[in-house]
Amino acid sequence: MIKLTIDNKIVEVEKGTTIYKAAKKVGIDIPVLCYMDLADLGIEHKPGGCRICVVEVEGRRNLAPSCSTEVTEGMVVNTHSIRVLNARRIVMELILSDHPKECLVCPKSGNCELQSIAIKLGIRDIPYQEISEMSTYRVDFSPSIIRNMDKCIMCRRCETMCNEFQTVGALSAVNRGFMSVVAPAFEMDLEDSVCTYCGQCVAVCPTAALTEVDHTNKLIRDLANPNKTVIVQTAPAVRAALGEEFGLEPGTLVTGKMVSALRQLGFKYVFDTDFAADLTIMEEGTELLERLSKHLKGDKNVKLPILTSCCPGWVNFFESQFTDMLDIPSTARSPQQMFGAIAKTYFAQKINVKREDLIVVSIMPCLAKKYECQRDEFKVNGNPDVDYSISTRELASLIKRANISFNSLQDDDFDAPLGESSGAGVIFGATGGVIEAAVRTAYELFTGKSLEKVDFKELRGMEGIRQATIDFGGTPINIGIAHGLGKARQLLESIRKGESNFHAIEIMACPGGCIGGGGQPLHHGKTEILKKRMEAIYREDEGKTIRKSHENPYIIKLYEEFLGKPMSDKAHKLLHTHYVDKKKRIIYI
Amino acid sequence: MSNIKVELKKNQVDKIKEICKSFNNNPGELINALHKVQSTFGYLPAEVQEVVSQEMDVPLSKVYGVVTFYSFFSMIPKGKYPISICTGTACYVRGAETVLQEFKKELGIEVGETTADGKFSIGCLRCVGACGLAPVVMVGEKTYGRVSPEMVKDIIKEYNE
Amino acid sequence: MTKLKSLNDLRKIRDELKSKTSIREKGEHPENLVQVKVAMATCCIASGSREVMNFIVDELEKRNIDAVVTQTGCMGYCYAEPTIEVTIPGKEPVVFGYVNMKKADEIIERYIKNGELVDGIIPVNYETIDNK
Amino acid sequence: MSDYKLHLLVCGGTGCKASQSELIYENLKKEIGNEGLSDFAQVVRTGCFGFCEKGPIVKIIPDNTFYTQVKPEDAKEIVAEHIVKGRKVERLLYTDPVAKKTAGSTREIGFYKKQVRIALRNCGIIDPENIGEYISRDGYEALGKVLTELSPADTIKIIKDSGLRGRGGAGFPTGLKWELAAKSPGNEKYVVCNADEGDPGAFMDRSILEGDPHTVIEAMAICGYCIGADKGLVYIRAEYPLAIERLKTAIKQAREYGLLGNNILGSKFSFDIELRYGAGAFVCGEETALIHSMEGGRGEPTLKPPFPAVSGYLGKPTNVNNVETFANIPVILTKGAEWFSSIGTEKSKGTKVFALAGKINNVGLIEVPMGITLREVIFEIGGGIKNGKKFKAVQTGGPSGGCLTEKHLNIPIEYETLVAAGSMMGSGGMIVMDEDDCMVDFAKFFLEFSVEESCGKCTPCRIGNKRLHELLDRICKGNGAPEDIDRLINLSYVIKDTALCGLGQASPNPVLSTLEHFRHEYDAHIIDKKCPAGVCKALMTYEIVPENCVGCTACARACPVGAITGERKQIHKIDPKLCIKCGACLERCKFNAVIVN
Repeated sequence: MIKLTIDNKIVEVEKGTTIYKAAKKVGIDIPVLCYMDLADLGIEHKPGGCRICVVEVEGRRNLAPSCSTEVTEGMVVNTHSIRVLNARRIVMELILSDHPKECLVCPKSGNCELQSIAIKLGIRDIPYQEISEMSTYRVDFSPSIIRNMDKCIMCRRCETMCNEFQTVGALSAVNRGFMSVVAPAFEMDLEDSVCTYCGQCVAVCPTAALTEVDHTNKLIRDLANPNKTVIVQTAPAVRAALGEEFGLEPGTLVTGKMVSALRQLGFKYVFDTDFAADLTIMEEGTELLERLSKHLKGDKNVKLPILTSCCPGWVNFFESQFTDMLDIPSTARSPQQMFGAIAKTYFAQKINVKREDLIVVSIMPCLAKKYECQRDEFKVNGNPDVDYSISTRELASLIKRANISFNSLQDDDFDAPLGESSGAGVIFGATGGVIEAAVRTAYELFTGKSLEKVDFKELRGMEGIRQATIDFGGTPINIGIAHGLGKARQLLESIRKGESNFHAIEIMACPGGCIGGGGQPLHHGKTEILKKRMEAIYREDEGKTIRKSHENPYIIKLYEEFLGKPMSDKAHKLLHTHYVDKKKRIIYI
Repeated sequence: MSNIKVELKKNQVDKIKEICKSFNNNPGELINALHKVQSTFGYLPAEVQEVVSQEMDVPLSKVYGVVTFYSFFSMIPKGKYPISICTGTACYVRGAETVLQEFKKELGIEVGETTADGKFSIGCLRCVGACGLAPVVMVGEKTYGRVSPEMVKDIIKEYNE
Repeated sequence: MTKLKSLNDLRKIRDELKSKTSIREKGEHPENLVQVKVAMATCCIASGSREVMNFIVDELEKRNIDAVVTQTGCMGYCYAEPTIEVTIPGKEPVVFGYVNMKKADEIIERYIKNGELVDGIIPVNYETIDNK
Repeated sequence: MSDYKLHLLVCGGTGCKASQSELIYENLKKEIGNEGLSDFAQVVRTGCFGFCEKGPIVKIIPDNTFYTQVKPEDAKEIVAEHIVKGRKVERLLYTDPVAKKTAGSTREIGFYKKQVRIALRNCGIIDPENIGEYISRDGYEALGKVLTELSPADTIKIIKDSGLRGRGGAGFPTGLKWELAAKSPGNEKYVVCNADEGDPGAFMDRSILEGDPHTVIEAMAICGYCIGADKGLVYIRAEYPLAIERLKTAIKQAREYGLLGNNILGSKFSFDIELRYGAGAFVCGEETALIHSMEGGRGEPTLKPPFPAVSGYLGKPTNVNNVETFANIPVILTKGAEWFSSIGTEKSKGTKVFALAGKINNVGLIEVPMGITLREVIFEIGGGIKNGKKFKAVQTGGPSGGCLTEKHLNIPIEYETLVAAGSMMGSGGMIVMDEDDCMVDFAKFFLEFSVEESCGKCTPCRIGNKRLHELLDRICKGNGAPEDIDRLINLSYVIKDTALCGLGQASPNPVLSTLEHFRHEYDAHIIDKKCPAGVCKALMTYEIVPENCVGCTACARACPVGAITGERKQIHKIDPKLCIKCGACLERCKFNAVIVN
């Protein structure tokens, strides 16, 4: 243990602790900006670049960055001497001198870390603005993410997420000195880069340099259009996080309030993506069983393991980085797209609305979904199955805009027929959930026996890569799970080398699965929030009477009335897709 | 971003691959490989960087990040006669700045640009170590010492015939 | 080149090579060394001064005497060519005339090594070319 | 074959090569061949003699004749006169600018008189492409001795006892640095030679690598033996093609001789060296940035600790020294710690190489014992100020250093004294300024450099230096306000206090030191809107003195913007609103009628 003094308080901490963490232990909150500690994800980002967190250490020539300076025995630290306060203010003024002053209309206003620190430091003036040149860049609009690098403060968090955590490598620091910035290669459009739109860069950006494409105004216009029938689907992870935007404890389930709010906003039908998740299990589970039985019969050409395909960030990832393995993932569309396809056919017929007059909106914890619903494969004569996707954050903003007192709303129920779901559909929102849902169904279909217990705790957790073997009535089935694309890469590389013996693998691009999606309320580095959301998801599952997808009566009815059976021709046309080699597209800019 | 598009021929791609291979496609040797590639092609257009990125298994954004970090690397082809003005301190105090201005005026281009006919480009470098000859100008491999603004016209003329 | 296998190998080739460059440093501090200047104008060369110079350099080397041998222009004693000027540290320069190989050998053995004066000294009433 | 009786050393350094020294070399060889003296006289291409101002240089051994500013066509005369007839070519001899006397040998040249050459001991003496010449001058003796007779700890002790400190800038004790790396656990360690000399106006390292590459190789191997590394890397600027070539040749020869490779000189020690090229980033002189660059990435510095000695190249313990530091090692080991520590002062031992440049008569590379005064360097070695102008300031330490003035001329050159005076040793750039230099403009020049070379990682350096530069620019343009001075000072101190690496921490030094010593020049720019040295264009006004004007119209015709009016034979006038201060009228006027204020 090491003993030191911080602001006259004696602190004892373990060797290797930073001044910042030691101070925190005694309630001294040193402001940090570029620093980011995602402890549960194994990422501590401390480039020591912003210099906001500097403190005075006795006997040291210059000020020390507290985020990355380790404590030493007998160290005497002052976090608010005149020298420190002056330096911190000047550093902040410098950052602001190269930052647009348009806070009033900035999408991050009120939720901006730069703004919070400016307030905390009492900045009232930015001197010499008239002679201060700003580093400015072209604004880059992609289907999911907007890059406005004028607002970049070079904290480099996005670079860490994109490279170290996700291993996507779309973003890197480029240029040097005053014009240095984080950007894709050649400062090309994100759309032309290897970006997967996972949105983890957006999730950690302290300013509005990286934000989502906002569809709320479009939605308001559509809702007001009497000629359109606007329906909505909500993803499982949204209900476990939306409450945070209204000051509720992380992990509070707000399913009923959310449905109520959506109805108040004017949606004609409020449906649940969980219904489509059940549908996904029917298709993907059947595909798994088909491949499995061929494999067990000794067919050498069958591709195993089967990889889940519900996560659009993950789909983008393998389409651009593992183009030699495009035939391994399941061909099942994601729940969002299955929902859209069913809504604009089966449901549209039911309510007798023309396809082009039906607008399907999705509420997603995800930014890649915005891109996914724009893919050509998911359009019929140019009309998309899902018209657009808005994030959890956008929904919260919309609810606030509409004067809806969210916390005092009465619970409400989803509409039928696309609002009913099993617990299996719910757990899609957490890492391991898709595969657990699949196991619940596949086990019963494979063995013909009923499961005694539906909870597969061995598949749950926050470990980046997990594996388990499930006994399918004497046949051991090896399951792999990865969340975060960096972990996915590890699994894929082992498959490529032929070292893997998995039968099925679930992959989610975001940490913790969809609950940690790029469209969720910002966790500002508090990764314990992800765990709380996860617990909420499993609570919702436990509360359901139906826990297995194939027992969802509306799913059964959908197959009877419309699709026939899983993997039927019609199901193929509406619920399956194919993958494209995006490397070809990326080569030429 | 460079708007110059270059189509690589197969033998050019092979050449880049060969260079990368001579460094065992080791990402740690990225900078050495880029040096070699630039000395072969004269500059590092986007397409060339893409091949390097794929061969050495370094994300393209990172290759670009490295290329834009180091002033030695260029994404714009230099002129047939690249003019480099030393702006090291020794040359600066002996008037390199006025010489540079004169070159810019005479050629009508800025530092880092190439004349429309592709003949000349202007670059600055920090100290060639010929401080005794300050201010120093290099045109290609040839060094001109004790250059005065008056000499600029004649130097350009030498290459314009 | 066969690889050097030990410090002794290294020292051996160093000693072999030493004379090749030792001359370059000797010039830096000639006042501590025996200096020999060989007059080397056309007239001197005609009378064999280059051969004498070669002889002196090689002999000094062989006899392990640290000395600097340089050339200089005509000393003006054309009647006595070849002429050489020898300066032993701490002593006045002495000029010898009619220096052939045999004489050179005598100068090295007796004057340079032992400080004994030998025949052939030209009286000192001239200035060396460097003092002009 | 007997040894050559005469050696003609031709400088093959970059500076002299730029003025055709290669052709001089060829011509001398040819002429000697023509005279039939090829067995008698040898022409050698050596490294830099240091006296670049007077290059190209040819030195004749053993009579130590020093020919300066030699042209290729002079080769014939040199051979015909000097080599054949022993007569010096008077017109090529160096003339002392003060005494107005020609110098027959190097010993009579002021430039060399006070120099003590340790790091440069072989530069200008041996052929750098011939390992034999290096060995003949006790080359690799130190390595052999260390491998055969000394333990790593003994060797480190000698280096520690010698008092050698890093010559790259900060002056960290070299022995201590080695000890840290030696004690760091790990089987895989690296020795790195920092040859990324980015300081504008400094070329010490390049000259050593060009003139004596083996000394660096030998020292790196010794370091490898001491810290337990079998691999060395030289991080060298790609802008130094000649140094790279010579180093490559030297490495190849050392391998052939078994002085690099496995079981060197029959010992158990193996060591080899690879090159890594820098690509034009000043910040890569900082050791953590250098390591990231060697790993193939952007050369951005990271926080220390961990120090490279613990976690450096590829995360392994790494010892980084600069070229000049290494160049001292072999001599210390052959001549002993005591010998080395007898040179210099109490805290700064040995010598330091400086690149002397600017408004000085003898521009060049010098090596002087620590403790010598700036006055001796500038006025004796440097031969005083060019064109008889008045000395104003000397900048040491490059963009990271500060300006020293008249009152500092008698302070001894040591690490501590220079810092105390507001500058630093740095890597060895020394730029002399005279009365015609504007100190505000000079500070701006260095800030411009720091802005350009900032890696962009930390706020104070990325944005702070930019703002400093903008403030200086506005002062130079005549738009400065009195409060700008306070802002400059406060901003400078905060940048020093908060920047991530040495580059940022030192970048405001030129501003602070010029503010301290030349505050009046700042005031003149801000308050009187005048540039006393007449450098800042925006603050100059051109006027025509009516008494001198004869109305010849030459100035009016020369003016590119038509700012000058006046009839033939009438007094002309300059309209200050139109004048762009190009100076064309001043140049054209034959009657001293145009003046600049």
